[in-house]
Amino acid sequence: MKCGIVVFPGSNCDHDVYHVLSHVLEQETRFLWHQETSLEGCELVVLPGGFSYGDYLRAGSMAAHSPIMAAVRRHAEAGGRVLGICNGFQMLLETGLLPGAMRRNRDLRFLSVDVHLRVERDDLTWCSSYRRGDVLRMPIAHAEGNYVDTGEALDELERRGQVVFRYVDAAGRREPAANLNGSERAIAGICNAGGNVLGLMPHPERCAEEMLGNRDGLGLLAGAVAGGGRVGVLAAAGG
Amino acid sequence: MTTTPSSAAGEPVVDSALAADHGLTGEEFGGLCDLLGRSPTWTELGIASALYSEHCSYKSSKIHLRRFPTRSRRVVHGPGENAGVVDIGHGWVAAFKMESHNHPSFIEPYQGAATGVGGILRDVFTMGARPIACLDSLRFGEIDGERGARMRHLVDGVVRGIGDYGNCVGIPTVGGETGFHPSYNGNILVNAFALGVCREDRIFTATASGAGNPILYAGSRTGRDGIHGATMASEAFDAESEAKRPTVQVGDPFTEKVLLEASLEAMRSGVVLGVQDMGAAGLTSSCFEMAARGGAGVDIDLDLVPLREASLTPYEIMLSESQERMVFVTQRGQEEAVVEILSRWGLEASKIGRVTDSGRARLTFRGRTVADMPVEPLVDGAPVYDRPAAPPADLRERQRAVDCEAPEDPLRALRSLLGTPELGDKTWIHRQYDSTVRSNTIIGPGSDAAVLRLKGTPSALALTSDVNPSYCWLEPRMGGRQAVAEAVRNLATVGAEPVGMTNCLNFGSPENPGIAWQLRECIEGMAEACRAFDVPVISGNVSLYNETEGEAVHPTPTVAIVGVIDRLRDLGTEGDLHLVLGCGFWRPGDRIVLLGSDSGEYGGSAYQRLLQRVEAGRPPAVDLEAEAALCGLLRQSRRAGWLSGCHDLADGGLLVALAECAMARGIGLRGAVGCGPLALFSEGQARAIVTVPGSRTEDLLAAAEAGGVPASEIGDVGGDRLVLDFDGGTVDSAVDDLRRIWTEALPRAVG
Amino acid sequence: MTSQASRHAEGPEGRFVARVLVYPRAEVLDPQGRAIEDALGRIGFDGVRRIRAGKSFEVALEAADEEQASEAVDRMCRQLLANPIVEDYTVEWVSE
Amino acid sequence: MTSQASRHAEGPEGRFVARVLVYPRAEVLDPQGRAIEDALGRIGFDGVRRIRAGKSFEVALEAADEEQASEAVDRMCRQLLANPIVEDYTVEWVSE
Ligand SMILES: Nc1ncnc2c1ncn2[C@@H]1O[C@H](COP(=O)(O)OP(=O)(O)O)[C@@H](O)[C@H]1O
Ligand SMILES: [Mg+2]
Repeated sequence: MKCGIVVFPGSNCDHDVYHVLSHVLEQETRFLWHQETSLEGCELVVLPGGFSYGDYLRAGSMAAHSPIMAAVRRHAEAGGRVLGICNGFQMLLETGLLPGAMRRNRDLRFLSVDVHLRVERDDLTWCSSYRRGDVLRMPIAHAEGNYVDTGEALDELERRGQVVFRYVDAAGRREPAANLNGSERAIAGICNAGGNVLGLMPHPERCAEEMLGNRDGLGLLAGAVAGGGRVGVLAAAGG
Repeated sequence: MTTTPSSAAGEPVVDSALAADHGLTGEEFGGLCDLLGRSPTWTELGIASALYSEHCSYKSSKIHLRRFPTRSRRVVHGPGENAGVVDIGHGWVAAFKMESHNHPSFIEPYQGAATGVGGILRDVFTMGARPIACLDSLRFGEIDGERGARMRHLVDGVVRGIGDYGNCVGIPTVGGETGFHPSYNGNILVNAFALGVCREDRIFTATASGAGNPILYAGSRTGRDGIHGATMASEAFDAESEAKRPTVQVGDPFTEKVLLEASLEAMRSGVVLGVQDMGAAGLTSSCFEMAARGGAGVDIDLDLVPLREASLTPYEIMLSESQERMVFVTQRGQEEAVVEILSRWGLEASKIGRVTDSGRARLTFRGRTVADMPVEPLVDGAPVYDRPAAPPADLRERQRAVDCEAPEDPLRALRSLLGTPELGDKTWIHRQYDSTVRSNTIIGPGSDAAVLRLKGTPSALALTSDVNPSYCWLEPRMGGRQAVAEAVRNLATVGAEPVGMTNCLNFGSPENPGIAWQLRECIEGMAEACRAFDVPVISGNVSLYNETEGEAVHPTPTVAIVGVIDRLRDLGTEGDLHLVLGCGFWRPGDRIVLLGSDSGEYGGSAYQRLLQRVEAGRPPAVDLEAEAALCGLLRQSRRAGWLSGCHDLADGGLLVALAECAMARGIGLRGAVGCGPLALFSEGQARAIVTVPGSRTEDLLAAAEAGGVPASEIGDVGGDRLVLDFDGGTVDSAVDDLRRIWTEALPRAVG
Repeated sequence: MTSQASRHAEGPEGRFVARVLVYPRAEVLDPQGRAIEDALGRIGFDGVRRIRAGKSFEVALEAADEEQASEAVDRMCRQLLANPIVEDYTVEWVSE
Repeated sequence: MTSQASRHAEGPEGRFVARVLVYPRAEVLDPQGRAIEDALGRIGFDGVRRIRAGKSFEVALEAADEEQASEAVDRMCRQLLANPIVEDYTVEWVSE
């Protein structure tokens, strides 16, 4: 699948995603400069982690206004796949492609640790390598990952099954202690109603190779390029 | 530009008193006047004082630094460049360096530490190398109780500062060390290390060459911040330092990140001849050092320097330490290509001058020549002092033999030690650092050495930083040796061959003969160890005057060594690399073997300092041959793939090391040793514990015997308790219990 | 989201200075405010009832007149300075 | 470091509300302000001359009288809310 990774000034996980898509999954992958206005035919667009524009003001707020974001929006609205990881997730919230917002982590400190995630949906292409209820281990590294939205909006999100990953303990239980950044409803990753736009705080690209001691993230990136075509939702798996 | 430079109206009259205020001795000032053939202008005085400062000139340490071995078949660039460079194989080189930011961090911990990281990263990427890892070595004073309030604030600020900067730039901090000791109550130490890699044919140096070639200024604008930082770092603290507060620089990691990307891209473009960052003493040191390296001169028009405030004077422009700024020299006529790259990254660039063959630095401002000075004599001819050195008057007292009492209850002693911030778990610190960005980290913080894979090669790099200031205070030469030995040993635990060393020498005032002696002795000890292990010193930094009102810090020669693991795969035959290379038990049933023998000194040990509350006697002897034998054995066993784990014995001794291995994953051990309760806490050097599957013990023991390394099987991994019989009793504790004490120690202490 | 233009300070040549205050919305948890309350309590300030922690921006801009200035600042707030999901903003005008 | 107590608003039972504004000192780099300036420029706000980015705290406290309230807030600023090395603060009093 033709993959594009958008590079903003301050992106710093762009090369890591590139490495996995290009060298591990052997996909045709290229970088897209934030000032470009076309996605050059990329079917999967990745907004990578990092500190775009220094994360000044609010994480992702300035990148949301980059020229390429108009193209990303069109791509998303046409059902194309968009994956936002960490800072990329924050951008998706700031552009409104995904609902909600981020606050600073509960203890107001940057958190760089491995967390456990429970897969809440397996009827999405993204999660085609996982089963619902699977518990994954992935690193997080962020200061603003404390997901929030209004009560009604959260209810709506749950009702539509847009919560894709939740912070849990190693046994898959929702425990307050496992929700380190304090996110509402332990939300770690969500998708849009169409399922073609996915954002998550943890870094699958940092745990996609055996040599690094953890391959739990490879499935997600494999899912991102699975299926082919422009369809982001798993071909009507009945759910 | 032939006018003789002069001070302008409103500028102070330069005389020896003003020179003294700038830290120049009468002799230095006289020499400067002779050199110029006249009295310096105000701007020239500022420039000379910066170049002659200890921080830039190394005037008190140069003579000792010559003791270090600096060459090996791998060294590409030794000391003298922004960072040293070594060959790491497969067509790659590594550039690395360590630098202190002690004084700024004491004044403003967050910005001080952050800009320390920024500075060391620039040192690395000016060489054309892409930074891939940082380490931080920190020393704080007492953090307990009322008196510790300020120190807790410093710990918090420093850790946030390091984290926020490195995290934003996207360079993982993969290790470091953190110590606490009252000698740092008035002067904390913040030493930052950065490592970068690049293809061997892509290395750059900071050289200005080719008369007529343009000099470009890039990055942040110049502000009034940090003026005289270099001079400040060369003075002891006193009440007046408070008044110097406005000199604190503020870092902007975002600008650093784009400067990093743009600089590397510009260097790849082929039109850049030389690059230099503006570090200590800002534009002054970058211009003078670049010109000196190229045997050239420079003409700079200070009106063209981008300023944050229009009112800056030439003096201030030359001495500002505003962060995130670089100077490029390009091929004549090709500067536009560089400007284009910089502006694509959103950076301002302006041509501020050109290279000349005059050998002089000529600066103009508003149509007036404000400085015209010979480059080479100011940079290389800065004064060098052989300061009087003599053992401190209280050395005897320090080294007096004291009886170390055996613990009545070794388990209680173990619990007390694990509950101190010194030996407690450092996760509270390093979880604020992104340690996995760039996706190379196989082993991050929390082990003996960090291990990073090198994408595209079969090999990996290992890195560690170490020093034991108490040992250095009691017996500097032994302490210097030990720092190097421990670092080499930490690398050996993961099977890495040391390829180069950098260091940061943190001491009190060299004008005190006792401290000059400590400096000399520590360096001598380090140099001995470097020679024994064949480790060249390729870069480093000296931070003197770390004292407040006559109270100097413990001598702290921080050592960072980088090692290479040639074939990473070979090490993983006993399990996943991250399990096998991290320190900690993971597979029940593995045999535990203790390598090395105890030498029996307790001076400066954690047990003595933290439990007996004394610091006296002789530190553990460092037998360089025994260390080399141990490290050779560890590397051999790693390469052979025999080991499922390894951890060296360091602070706290054998029992603490075993507890650390058990606490890592909550898996215990059952074992027995033939020593008494006190020896459980001895920090005798050249020792390590390794774990091996039963089928490998024979191989290991045979290799140990052949290598002359004492080895004894002391038990088996398994269960959830740490059970160890010793001569006279048994230590028996739930691992979880120890783990709780250990993990809570630091968070509790920092409140 | 009140934009109370209390006093427009007009500098030379239509130069205006706005002060934008951005606070977490009342119903949104303000972890920073809470942390400061706790810290103040620890260091012995006991009269403190509540702290709200927000951001403040001073925006100097040129505009043809008050109305344009006000309209521009309001747009800045909505487009960039505040995130309406979690934050409220107020605008005031200050003299230089 | 001016503490201009322009107007003390006294609520019921000696309750005061202070607004503390903390900005980077004039001579100190304000990277956030610069970044916002640039971003506003990119989005097309071209009248913007300068942005200063700071913090704002609303402190509700009880105190015996104005003077005590004022003194307490000033101490909070120096000890916790502002970092005098790189920041300046101002205190204003607001009605609830
Ligand atoms: N300031 C710090 N930054 C990052 N890692 C740290 C820091 N302090 C300690 N660590 C980590 O904690 C672990 C224990 O440190 P230390 O006791 O100094 O190790 P050793 O004795 O093996 O050199 C190491 O892995 C080290 O990298
Ligand atoms: Mg060790």
